[in-house]
Amino acid sequence: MIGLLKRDLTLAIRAGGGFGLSLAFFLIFTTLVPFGVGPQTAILSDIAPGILWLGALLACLLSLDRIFQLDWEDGTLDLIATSPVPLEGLAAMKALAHWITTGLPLVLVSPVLGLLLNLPGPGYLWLMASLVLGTPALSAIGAFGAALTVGVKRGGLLLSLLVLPLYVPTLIFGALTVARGATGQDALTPLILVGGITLGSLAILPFAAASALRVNLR
Amino acid sequence: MMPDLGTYAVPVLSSYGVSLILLFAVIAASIWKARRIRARLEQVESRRDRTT
Amino acid sequence: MNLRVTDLACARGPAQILAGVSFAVAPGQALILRGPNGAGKTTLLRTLAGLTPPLAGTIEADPDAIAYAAHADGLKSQLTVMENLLFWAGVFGTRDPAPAIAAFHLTPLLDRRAGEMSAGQKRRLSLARLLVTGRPVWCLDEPTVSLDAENVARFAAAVTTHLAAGGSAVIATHIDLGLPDATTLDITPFVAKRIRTDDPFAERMG
Amino acid sequence: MASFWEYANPRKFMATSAFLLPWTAGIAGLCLVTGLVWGFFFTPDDFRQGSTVKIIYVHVPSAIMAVNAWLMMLVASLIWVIRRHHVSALAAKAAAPVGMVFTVIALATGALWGQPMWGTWWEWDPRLTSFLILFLFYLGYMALWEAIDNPDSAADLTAVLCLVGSVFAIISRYALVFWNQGLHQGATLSLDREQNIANVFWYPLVITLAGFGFLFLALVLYRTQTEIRARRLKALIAQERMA
Repeated sequence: MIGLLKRDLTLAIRAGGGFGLSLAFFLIFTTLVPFGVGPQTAILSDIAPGILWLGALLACLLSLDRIFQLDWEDGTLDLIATSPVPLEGLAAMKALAHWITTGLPLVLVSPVLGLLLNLPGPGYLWLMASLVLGTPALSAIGAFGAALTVGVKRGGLLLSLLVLPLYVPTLIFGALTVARGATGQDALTPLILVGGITLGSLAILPFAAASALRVNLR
Repeated sequence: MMPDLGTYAVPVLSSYGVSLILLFAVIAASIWKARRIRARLEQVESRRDRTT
Repeated sequence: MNLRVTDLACARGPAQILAGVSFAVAPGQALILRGPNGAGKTTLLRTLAGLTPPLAGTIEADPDAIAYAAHADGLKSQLTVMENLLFWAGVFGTRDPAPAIAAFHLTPLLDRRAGEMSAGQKRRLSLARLLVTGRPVWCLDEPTVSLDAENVARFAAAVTTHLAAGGSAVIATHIDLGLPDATTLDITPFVAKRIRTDDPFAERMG
Repeated sequence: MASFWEYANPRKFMATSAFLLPWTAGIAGLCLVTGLVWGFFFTPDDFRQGSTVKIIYVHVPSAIMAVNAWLMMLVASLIWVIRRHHVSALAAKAAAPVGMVFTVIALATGALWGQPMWGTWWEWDPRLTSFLILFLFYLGYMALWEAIDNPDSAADLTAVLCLVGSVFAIISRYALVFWNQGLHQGATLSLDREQNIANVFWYPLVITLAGFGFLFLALVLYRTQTEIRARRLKALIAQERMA
């Protein structure tokens, strides 16, 4: 199972763009926001928590369809399904690899983008904390969606349609954590709820994803 | 004997209008699809009866 | 007995493809599946591998006995030959890839990335994967596609070694591999294409 | 007494539903006409909301049925996953568009009602927003059915989506309540007045509610028949291709 993770990470580095694309998207998205809403720093710092979370969420979404698609196309998925590795473990490892290549870099650059949007001082810690706790849920939910649509040709759009409604609670609690943290209110409660969603997703969704994969491999 | 809806005539009437239109739309769509599928199935079934 | 199949019916999607398939493969024995294109060889092998549940009948084999090799190579073009082999060795519990490398003459290619290799070279690598699985029953779907005569001989030698060690193989192929103790099974008599028997919509309704 | 599960057989279901359909459709029509006419023509205006209170007779029943339709799909999906009854999966498929239309009616009438009452077409109130998300769930569910060719695989995958989606829908509901509390209190919705609603408004509301319920039942029976025929058609065409 560690082998699966190592292979996915190697592939992400070798294929190029594994780490880079999502980060670049996050940067561009955040840069475009002031062009849309105007350069007033007061407005920007008001909406910064939501924008940063939304940008991270969309950046995550971009790379979801690659989670299982490549292994499906070249036959690796068939072979892994007949190997001793359980598909539940595969789904969990795939979600983890997706998080390391997408979620983790987003967490690390988010403070810089927070500066661009004039995020108020106390918000930075909450921003990183909420993203660290929340992005694993985004990857786990995304892996589930990718497992559902792996057999669908050009399933990217369908994948977004299925996954985005499932992202609602994570987005709400995540952005709320940052918004409250930035204005000095109690941010711990939504942060704990973000963590709860992540734990729940990690506990349940690998099983759902594995059952979807089995159906698709039949 | 239209009731006097007062200043709110537009929202009330359009609410009923929208609801009825949508309900009839889903009923009509169901009937249309049912007819289409039924006709095609009968066609295939009769083709099957002839060959067997 | 490494593998015994009794009265097996296989399906692909909503259709039954084969019915009444029975055979047994003893240790040291190879079974060659023959049949025209589209007869259902791939479906049978996928059922044996446990990917597709059987419609009826039984497959008696150790659950971890079967190594499956499909049409697709299942290789990652960004990884080198060695990395690909080590990955599969890790997945199946660490085994030494050296015999696999020797059997398919992969030593000169070890540092090449799979994406830079020819179709035949990729096929050799994907067949070498079978040796690192360490599983006794090989289920192979057209294993010699895009191999030249020399490498077909290497493959036949690898299968012979595997059989001599008590392994067995079920191979769908059109060419003569010259294997000892190989029985041939023509699946044409088992072809039974119809709506699957467990489909409740098969009977006519009002 | 025959076992309930006998109705999971397509032929048995076709016979039973053919018997039930005219009755449910008839009761639905009767209740809808009575309730809506009563509600529209013969109820007084509310002292505070004026004649807009009449919107309640389409808004509340469609909203309740929008949620119930999803619950019915959840139960049907569970039956399919556990007992593998094909009709159950097709019933879930048949219910989705009906549930989606109810959701759209609830949203549209809510906006039309909200405009004169709150001065805005749309309010990011938890209840309204959850219906918007419910609408998105319906869309995704139907799109997944359409996207997958093999009917049994489609049934399995949509059932898994329905189960996971239900869990997330419930979490979303609580998340939304939490979310909007933080922004502003209030924006209390009409539904909360149900407890102290006067009898003159209550009776026609109950009748329209029954009407919407029976309409849903009739439509699901009817559409499930269609789905069964479509499934049979698909099987036959596949067989002709194989021959």
